[in-house]
Amino acid sequence: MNKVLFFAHLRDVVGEEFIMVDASGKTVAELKAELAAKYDLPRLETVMTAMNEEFAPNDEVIRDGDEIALIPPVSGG
Amino acid sequence: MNKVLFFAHLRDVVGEEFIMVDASGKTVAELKAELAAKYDLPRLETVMTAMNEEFAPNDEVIRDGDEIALIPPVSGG
Amino acid sequence: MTFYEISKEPINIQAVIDKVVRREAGAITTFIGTVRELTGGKKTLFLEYQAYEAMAVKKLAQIGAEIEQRWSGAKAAITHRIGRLDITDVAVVIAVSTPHRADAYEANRYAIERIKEIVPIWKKEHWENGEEWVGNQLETAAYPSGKPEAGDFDE
Amino acid sequence: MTFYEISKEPINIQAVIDKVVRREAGAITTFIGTVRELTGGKKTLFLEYQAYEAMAVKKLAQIGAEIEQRWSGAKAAITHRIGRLDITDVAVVIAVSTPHRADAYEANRYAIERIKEIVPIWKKEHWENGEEWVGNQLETAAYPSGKPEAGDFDE
Repeated sequence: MNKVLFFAHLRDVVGEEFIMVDASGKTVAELKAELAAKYDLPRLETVMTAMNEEFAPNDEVIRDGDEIALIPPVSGG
Repeated sequence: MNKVLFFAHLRDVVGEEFIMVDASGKTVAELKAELAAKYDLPRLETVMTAMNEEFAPNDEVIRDGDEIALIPPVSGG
Repeated sequence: MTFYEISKEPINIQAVIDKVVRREAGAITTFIGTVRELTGGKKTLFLEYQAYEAMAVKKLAQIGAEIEQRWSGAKAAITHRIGRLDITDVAVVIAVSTPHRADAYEANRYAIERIKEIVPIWKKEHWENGEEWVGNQLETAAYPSGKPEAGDFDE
Repeated sequence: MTFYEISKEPINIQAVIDKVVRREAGAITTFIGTVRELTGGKKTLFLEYQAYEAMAVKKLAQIGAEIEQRWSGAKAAITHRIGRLDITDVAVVIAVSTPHRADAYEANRYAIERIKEIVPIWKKEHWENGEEWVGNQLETAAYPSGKPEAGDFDE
């Protein structure tokens, strides 16, 4: 299983801080597309992805246990 | 009379924080030349002058009561 | 000592500075980001900061490592606050010490620009008549690769 | 409030910062000058700072006024310590607040460079085997007009 974390406006849209899904074998891009369709997520082209607390490219393949986070444009500082 | 203040290495050379002189009617340059001769002051070409707590050019004429300070290259910060 | 922190409590500025004091340093710069009342003519009531905490701490540490590699003898410490912040509250403190002062300014500036690029922290503005996550505007730049790209520093 | 001070006591950094906190400011930078142990390979034991106090306060205030004129919405506060300072002691604290961060860095840098040009404060270095007023070297630039000239910022 994989924990998928949401932040900022994505958390507001999904209504959860995180969900558990089985995404092993999928690419980051495939998981994002599925989530976008399921939750009607806005503007995912601006959203980065982290895998195990490190930025991950769209073609990275997810393994069982990887923690995924959708990272909207950051605005700290 | 005029109070003339010394700082940094000039204070060490003169051995006083200040002296009282009558410099009225003299220019800053004339006073500096006199002090340089009297106290054997080193490298006065690098020393600025303040009159009443403001930088003053060498051709400024001193009036009675003006406070003069010799300002070696500053090194604050 | 923890040089890179996400804090739910008000930041002790002096404590962040103390982390970078060293005998070989002649200069310390700090950047203190405070909550500004007016942005683009709109009056902010308060801000809400959210972070992906574990990753944010790692990214702050990465920025510190980048600084120590780029500027010889530099040492950095960064604390970012999250939660609700009122006007004039301190959101972030960056302290950088270096042997010479020009580096202390440059390295510090680098840190805040990098924070705005790669550290997973988000800010929600609350106004009289609404609220919005900053960066959620339509004109936001896209990240086609899914990762942040090198870009010019902006205001 | 006194925004520009010469102090014989240790400087309270937070107190200097507090002077420039404002609702319209989003950024505060500070520069903290500390006594460095090694300069040009020589080991400093301690420093002694001397000031023409009345004039120094006026010149610090002039620098603040210059900053507030050059950078819109900027506010500055500067405290310089005098007397004997040991390694890592804080000699000067400059705090500048501005609405936007780029200005806060630039204006702060301007302040320290101007201090080194026009504020009548002198530093004496004490080593194991001697002491000397800094700036009393033979290679010191001359001031032919008797006043400081505009010059490039240096390290």
